[in-house]
Amino acid sequence: MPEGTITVNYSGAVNAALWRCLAELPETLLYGEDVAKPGGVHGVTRGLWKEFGDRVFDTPISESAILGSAVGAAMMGRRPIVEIMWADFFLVALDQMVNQAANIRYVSGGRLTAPLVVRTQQGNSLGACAQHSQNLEAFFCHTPGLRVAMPSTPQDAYDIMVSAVHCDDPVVVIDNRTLYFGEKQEIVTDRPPAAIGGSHVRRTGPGATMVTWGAITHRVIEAADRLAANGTPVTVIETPWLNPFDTDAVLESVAKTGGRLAVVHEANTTAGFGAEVVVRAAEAGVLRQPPVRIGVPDTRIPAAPELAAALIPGTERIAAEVAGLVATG
Amino acid sequence: MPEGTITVNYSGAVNAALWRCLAELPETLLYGEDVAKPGGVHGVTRGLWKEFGDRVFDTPISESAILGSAVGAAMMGRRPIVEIMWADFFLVALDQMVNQAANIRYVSGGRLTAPLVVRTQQGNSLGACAQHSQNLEAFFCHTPGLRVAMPSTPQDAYDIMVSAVHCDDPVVVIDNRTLYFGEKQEIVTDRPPAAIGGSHVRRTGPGATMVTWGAITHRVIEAADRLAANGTPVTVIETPWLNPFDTDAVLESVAKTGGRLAVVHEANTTAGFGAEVVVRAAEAGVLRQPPVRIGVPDTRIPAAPELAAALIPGTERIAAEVAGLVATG
Amino acid sequence: MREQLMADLRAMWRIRAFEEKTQALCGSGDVRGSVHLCIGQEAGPVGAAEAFTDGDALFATYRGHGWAIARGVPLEPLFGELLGRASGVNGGRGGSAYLSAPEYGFLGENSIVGAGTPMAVGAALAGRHDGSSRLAAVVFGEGAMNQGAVHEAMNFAAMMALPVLFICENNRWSELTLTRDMVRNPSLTDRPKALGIPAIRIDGNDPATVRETILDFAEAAREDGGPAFVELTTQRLVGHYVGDAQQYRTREELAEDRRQEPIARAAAALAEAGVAAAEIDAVRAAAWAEVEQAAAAALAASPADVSTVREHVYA
Amino acid sequence: MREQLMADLRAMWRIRAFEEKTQALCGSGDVRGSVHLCIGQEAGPVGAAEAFTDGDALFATYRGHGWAIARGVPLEPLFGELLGRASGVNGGRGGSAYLSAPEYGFLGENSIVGAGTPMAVGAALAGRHDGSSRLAAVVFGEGAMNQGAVHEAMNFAAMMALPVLFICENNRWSELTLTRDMVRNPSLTDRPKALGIPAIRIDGNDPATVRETILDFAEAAREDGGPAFVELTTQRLVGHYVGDAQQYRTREELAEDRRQEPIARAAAALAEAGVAAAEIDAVRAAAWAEVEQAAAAALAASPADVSTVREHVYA
Ligand SMILES: Cc1ncc(C[n+]2csc(CCOP(=O)(O)OP(=O)(O)O)c2C)c(N)n1
Ligand SMILES: Cc1ncc(C[n+]2csc(CCOP(=O)(O)OP(=O)(O)O)c2C)c(N)n1
Ligand SMILES: [Mg+2]
Ligand SMILES: [Mg+2]
Repeated sequence: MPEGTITVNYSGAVNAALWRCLAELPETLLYGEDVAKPGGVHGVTRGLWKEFGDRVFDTPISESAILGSAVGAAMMGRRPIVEIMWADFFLVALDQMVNQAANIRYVSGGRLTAPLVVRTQQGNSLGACAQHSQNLEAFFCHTPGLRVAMPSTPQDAYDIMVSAVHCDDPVVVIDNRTLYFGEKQEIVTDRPPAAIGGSHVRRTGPGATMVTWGAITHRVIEAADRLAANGTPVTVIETPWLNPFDTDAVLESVAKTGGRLAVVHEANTTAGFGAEVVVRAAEAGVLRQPPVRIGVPDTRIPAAPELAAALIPGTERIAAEVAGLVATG
Repeated sequence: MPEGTITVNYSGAVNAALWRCLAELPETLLYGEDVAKPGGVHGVTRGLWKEFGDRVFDTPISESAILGSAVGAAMMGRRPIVEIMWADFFLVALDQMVNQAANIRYVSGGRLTAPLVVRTQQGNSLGACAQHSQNLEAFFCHTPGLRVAMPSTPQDAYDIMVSAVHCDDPVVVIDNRTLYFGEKQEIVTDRPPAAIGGSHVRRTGPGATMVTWGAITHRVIEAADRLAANGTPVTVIETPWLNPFDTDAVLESVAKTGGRLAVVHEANTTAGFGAEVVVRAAEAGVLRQPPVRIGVPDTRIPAAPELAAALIPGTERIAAEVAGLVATG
Repeated sequence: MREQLMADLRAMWRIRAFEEKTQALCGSGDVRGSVHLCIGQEAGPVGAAEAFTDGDALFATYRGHGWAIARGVPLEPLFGELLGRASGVNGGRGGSAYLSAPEYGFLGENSIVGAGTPMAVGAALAGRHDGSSRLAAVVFGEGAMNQGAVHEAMNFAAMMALPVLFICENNRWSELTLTRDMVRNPSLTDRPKALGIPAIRIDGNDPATVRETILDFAEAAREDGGPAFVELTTQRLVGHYVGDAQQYRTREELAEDRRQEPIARAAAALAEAGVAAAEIDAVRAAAWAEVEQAAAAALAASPADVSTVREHVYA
Repeated sequence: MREQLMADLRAMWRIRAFEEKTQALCGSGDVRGSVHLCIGQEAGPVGAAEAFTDGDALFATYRGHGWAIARGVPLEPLFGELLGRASGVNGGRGGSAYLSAPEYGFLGENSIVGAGTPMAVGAALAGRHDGSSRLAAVVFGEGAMNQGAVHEAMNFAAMMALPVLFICENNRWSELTLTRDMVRNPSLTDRPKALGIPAIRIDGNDPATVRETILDFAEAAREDGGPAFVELTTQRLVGHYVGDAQQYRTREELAEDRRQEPIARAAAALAEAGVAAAEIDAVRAAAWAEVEQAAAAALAASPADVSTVREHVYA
């Protein structure tokens, strides 16, 4: 293993990033339900309490207190990293994100700041119930003052956590638990913290531009590979940062791919962040064909895996819809 | 005053609708903070407690209990109408809307239902602070299972409340407090409850289609009148129901107005419901020009009226942006 | 006493066998997704069951299979739900952690900690106006006591004098964390008392104690109105969810828990009262026979119906 | 005592005059938007002020002008904020109900009932790690006691033994509703006590009692850590917001409130102690002179700066 790299799965990458931030930044704190002694309900924060002592601690089942205390601690110069175990649980305490954290810098004219990071994870996993399956990034993206990221690879999970902790804004970093125990990859860990933002071109091809984020990126890449195998290569842009969003990269690519744009996310389609991406392209005048949005149709998520699979976009559906798009014009 | 009409301002219209529902439907309840004895902090529910006794009551400052008890009562066959005094306050209790009310019918396959109405009001008013100024309709529109309406006239306020109370889905009816004490109008009150949904063509003209909802509709109409006076009449479609949304009416009109579409709302632009409206037109292929979205730029809302006015779309900005759109192509 | 205890043992074994079978079905991959078992906590639902009548409303948590069973929901559609079958109580839409069977007064599990409490308040409120004066009961864990909604719901019920039974199953653990480390005052009944709600902490492993207490409180709530709070001390003998390795628990703790758990205690008491071992064992066997049959039928049923997956979002 | 009471009267009059002037500025249309005055509640902030030192953090509500003033925020930038001036403590962005002045340890008002409580817990938590061991205090009304976040925050502080002072100003009203009708047990201190937090209800109209109590509690919190809860009984002599016609209050209640209110009481006590009426009246006059000057300066200042209205959303 070369110097400055480690080989880890996604969960290990988050753990390494948290370790680094706790080690390098004495003003960091890490807390949430089950994160300290038990090391997290998904094991992501394992070992950190042993290493960093009382800067890492377990909390009562009190999301308003978790988020609110993080806001208060951040206002006083700490950099709290807190966990909301499932994104669905934000909903008992969203006030602290939207009415509190998001306002602090703006209303005080920059005299107060709230540099906190909220780690969470979301989306459906096999058999998960409707209250543990939602994708809520659009709520945060519709809240000026908050930053939002949804990584999908160990390297991004690492880099984004480091950048988020160094960022002076409140940042919501949304994982997907189905990614935690994916294959191990070699990731670079010795780069200085990058500025937040940016995107990745995951595949290139003139057929269309597909924009996506989060765990579903892997299905989108699979779909793109199928399309390429069928002779219609398309471009895939992964935008792990939704705020700031790399609009320029998307617009440029759409222009280069015949004005054909598809956006794919696991969230409900209506009023999802996909709509925002499409509109930016429409406003910029780069669309030449009706765009394609692929998301969960507007239902709730049923528990039975077969039912959920009929709703959550799969590789096949994605490939078919984009093939239709490529065929236009 | 003809039979079956009353002359009321917006607040009086809501009051009359509530009165009718409480009188006609014994399963209704009406409660919330200050709604009963004091008649509501904006006076909208005045007189109802006196008339309907303990079906109308005041509650502690406990939004989770208000919404959650409404969900539970609705599951057991009541039709609770509850008030969340400001839409911003939903955020301490959004769980009961998104994780609970929205799921009940779907997950039980229709064996359970949650026919409740939540009355609220939102938006900026002179000098209101950042925590009392948000426009949050997009959150509800992104939650399948909920119905959403934002009336702007006494007649719609009346009709929509009656329809909402008769509707078997959970409905969020969002007023804007700056409308409550507008001028009195004659409204019809003896029609049977209408099905939810629909829209109004408020102005017609070939220059462009403007789609809007809520209090800002009045500014949009003013802007359209200015444009008409300048020789470029445009069509204004008011969509007081956002879910169900009258997509057909919008698409037809956009097609008839040269594929030119402008959407105007008071909410933050990014990931607002305006994006959804634009995308539906883009997906349908009816856009012929880059669309125009008009909303609050992505900031928080400052208290000083001059500052807020620099952010919230006014008649002039709306007219100017739409004039630019009409001039295209 | 003996008759009753035998009946209780029967009822507890039905739940225990259901849960153990469920665990096995998780292991075999037939049940997919997160499952929270109530193994060790059976005395609560069994003891409380008698207090409820038709028209009453019971709300539970993700750890609610036992309460559904105690309320009378048949085993086969419960298994069907866990297995994602069309025959499941919710046609596979609810799953283990969010199922409901309103025909049995089981208004549903809830996977948001504490969220059922205000809903139960609403069910009681409805009862004040629909002429039923129904009793509403809501079950939650001791960890949920730190959730704001629970505080709001208790105050709301107290203020309106609504007949709501708040049933707190204290199994000591909030997932992987000891709840006593998350509070300063370990006496949780002080909280409802501070809101003006009569509250008591009882041996939640003894169905008779549970029955007596809940019947009393339920009767009082029905008569005078007003909520009550019952804390049941108990323990889970298994992980928070199926698959939880429980590294956070000591061998000693688990051994002590096994000594306290209600089925072993009931069996021992019956033996002491002179009931033959064979008779006691027959109870277990009968429960298992019923459970196996129900599970087999559920396994044989057709899968959830994909063709209707978009229905029932709206009226 | 006399010296102290004179000083208290002075401090209370500064707040009273500020609020009365604000009310006038609402009437004249200079202050626009919702304003919540603390007229009648001045003894709380004045009595508590001494307990705070540099580095401590105070969080208040929309009814927080008095606390900002007691914490040392100068009157002119406070008026500036209410008037929407560039010279306002937040350049006009906060307004009457959401202003902050962190340089004075005033971490801000909050217009969401109860939301300041967990934030104060966080400020104390920060103090545990930044070497300051700061005391954090949060002020809220008695109506806020029914908000879930307040319960969560108190438990969190208790569990972590953080030095947080929960100061509950009990003016009896939640906007237009009597809070005692919204609870079953009117003794609100029972709630923190149930969480293991020492709590006391005191005469919030007597600055000396407030001072003594808060100093004691603050000292204890600083030394041993651990939160404390102080309920100040008081009254507002005005509406919930400026413009509230208060039809929900009886003449008798208001008359009784006027007998209890702290400034009249302090003045009477001083008179009884032999202080000349002229001396007492001079306090009022001095406060008014300072307030008028501050208001005039603020009125003369330039309006909020529209050119920067999009700045500071992000770092
Ligand atoms: C609002 C919310 N926060 C966190 C969780 C995650 N969670 C599920 S169960 C649980 C522990 C609950 O403990 P307790 O209330 O004692 O119930 P038990 O599981 O012991 O029956 C937690 C934290 C959740 N489901 N909802
Ligand atoms: C979460 C939330 N719910 C409701 C309101 C509306 N509201 C503002 S002040 C208030 C009454 C608060 O009463 P209390 O806590 O006693 O404080 P007081 O105004 O008497 O100082 C209410 C209900 C709010 N701002 N936030
Ligand atoms: Mg527990
Ligand atoms: Mg009060």
